Amino acid sequence: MKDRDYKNILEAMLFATGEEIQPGRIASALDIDKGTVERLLKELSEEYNGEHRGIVLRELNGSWQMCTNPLYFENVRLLFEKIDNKSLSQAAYETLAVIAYNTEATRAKVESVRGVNSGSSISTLVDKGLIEEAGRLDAPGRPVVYRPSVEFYRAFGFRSLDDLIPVDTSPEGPEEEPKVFPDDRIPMD
Amino acid sequence: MKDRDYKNILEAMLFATGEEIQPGRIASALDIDKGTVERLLKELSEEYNGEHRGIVLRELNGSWQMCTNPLYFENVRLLFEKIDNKSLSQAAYETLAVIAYNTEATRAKVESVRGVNSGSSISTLVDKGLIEEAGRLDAPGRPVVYRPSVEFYRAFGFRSLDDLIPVDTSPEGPEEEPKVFPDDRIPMD
Amino acid sequence: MEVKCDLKLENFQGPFDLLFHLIEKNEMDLYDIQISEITEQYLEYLFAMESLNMDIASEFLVMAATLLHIKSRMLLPTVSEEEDEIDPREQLVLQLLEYKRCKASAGLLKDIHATAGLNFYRKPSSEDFGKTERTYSLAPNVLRDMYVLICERSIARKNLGARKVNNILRHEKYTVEQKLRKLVKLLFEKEEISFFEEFMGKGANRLDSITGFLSILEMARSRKAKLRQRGIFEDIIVRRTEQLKEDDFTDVPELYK
Repeated sequence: MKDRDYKNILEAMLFATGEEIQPGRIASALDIDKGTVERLLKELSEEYNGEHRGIVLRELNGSWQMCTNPLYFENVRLLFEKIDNKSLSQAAYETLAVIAYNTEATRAKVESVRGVNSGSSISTLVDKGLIEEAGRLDAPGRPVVYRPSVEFYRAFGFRSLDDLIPVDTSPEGPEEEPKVFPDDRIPMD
Repeated sequence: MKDRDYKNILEAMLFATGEEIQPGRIASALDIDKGTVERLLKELSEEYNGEHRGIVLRELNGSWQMCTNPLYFENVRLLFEKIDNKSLSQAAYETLAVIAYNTEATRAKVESVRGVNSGSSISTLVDKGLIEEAGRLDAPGRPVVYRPSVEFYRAFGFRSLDDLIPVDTSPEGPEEEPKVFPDDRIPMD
Repeated sequence: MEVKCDLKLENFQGPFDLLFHLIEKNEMDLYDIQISEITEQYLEYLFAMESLNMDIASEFLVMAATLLHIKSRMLLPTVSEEEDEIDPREQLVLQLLEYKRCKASAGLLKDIHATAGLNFYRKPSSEDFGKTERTYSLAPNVLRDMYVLICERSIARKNLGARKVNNILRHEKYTVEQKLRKLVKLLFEKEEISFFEEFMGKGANRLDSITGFLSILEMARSRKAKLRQRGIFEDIIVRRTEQLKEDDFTDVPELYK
């Protein structure tokens, strides 16, 4: 086998383990000399550095580890930071809309407007930090009331809920919301 | 910036995240065109393949992920103590087949094709991360719809569901086939 | 007949799988299954399992019932001479074909699974890339559009619900009234009528049958007719009583007001 082939294998091994790995362990896996492994690792490391590759090799106390090239840390950070709209599902977006446009809402309220179970959407939004609990309603079962959180204002660039684009429809009209869960499934035709 | 620079950044990003990334997310982090990102990813992928590199890129249902080159599977495996037995039960493969070949399916659909209760197979596949919930059907009981997850594409080496090989089960040769289902897929109802 | 029980029920994924086994063993054409033979063998199989005190999953029993049903329908003389008479086996064949496809695809997936996935992946890096502030960039107009959409859907849903209930009530009331008047007229012509003939015959839809049935019940309840049926699923003979007047039910009965 040529050096190139060994270097490719080393690349695969270092990538797969993720952690630091001792040249001796590689040597015994490949059944070659430990000194050769060390030479190949050094050469590979120089190749990565010379080409400003995205990955680099780091030597720590005689062990080797594959890492991200610090040159690109800023870019990687941006990748982790920017989470686009697609990360919110349609269901989560809808749930968020009901809560925001009503200033706050219970799960039952969200479900009565959307017409579908919204428990998991609410959990998602709480997990993502876009809504937060705002106390409990003084009603049977003492349901939790949710409101938009600070993260919500940041994500939309709002100073307050007054920045919401107005809408002229209301799901219930001026009257009290119905007690019965709306149901599409009336039998017969 | 040159293509080479971008490719190095892509390499850093794919290495750092470890997981699959959508080109759109990279594009918004780098503030460049999504089409450009896709072109660069394809080129980088070809470079890796052409040089028999230890790392390769894989396209998974529109997202991209970095992983080791299958050429070196045996070498890398030597570093690890044991590899989990990944094989599934016949029931799980059948359930997965119904879901994958129909793009998505409810439990009732799976059971109507298999003729047996399939709840535990579905749970197994969800636990193994091979299928995931894709919402609920607008039908009585609002049943959960399941679809193949990214892990499915990873485990089977598919880029998309188009990679599924159509099955021909006609006993008397192809001329008998159109009689029942003109489509090669298992029909949805 | 000798029952060979070298295979266990658990070896089969379900009734479809067992049927396949039997069809293949007998070298039968899937499109022309000999139902009598297959049913017999299938039942023998279940009996053998039972004699070994093995649990038989309910799906296998349901299939047994289905096979017996098909068999009985195959034995019945064909009612019409028309060529497009549906073969009682059709549904079963379609299901078997679909399952066959499923089994083949499962085998394919299994093979692919065994050879694919020779890649190793890594976990996200734990390196410190600097302080990150997770921010979403969400669009206010999307939020507005979503809300408008939900409101519209909510209103539509309520209207639809209200309309449906009204329609059903109106429709049912109207048709039961109609059926009652038709019944009175018929009973003064014939004294005794057949429910099947009048309300389930040619041209009668499901609603006709249901409202017709409601109207004979209403008549029986008000003792203006007597109902007679020889057995379950048999025809119901409606016979008027002394109490039936020709101008009865010209008003809406109390029940449907």
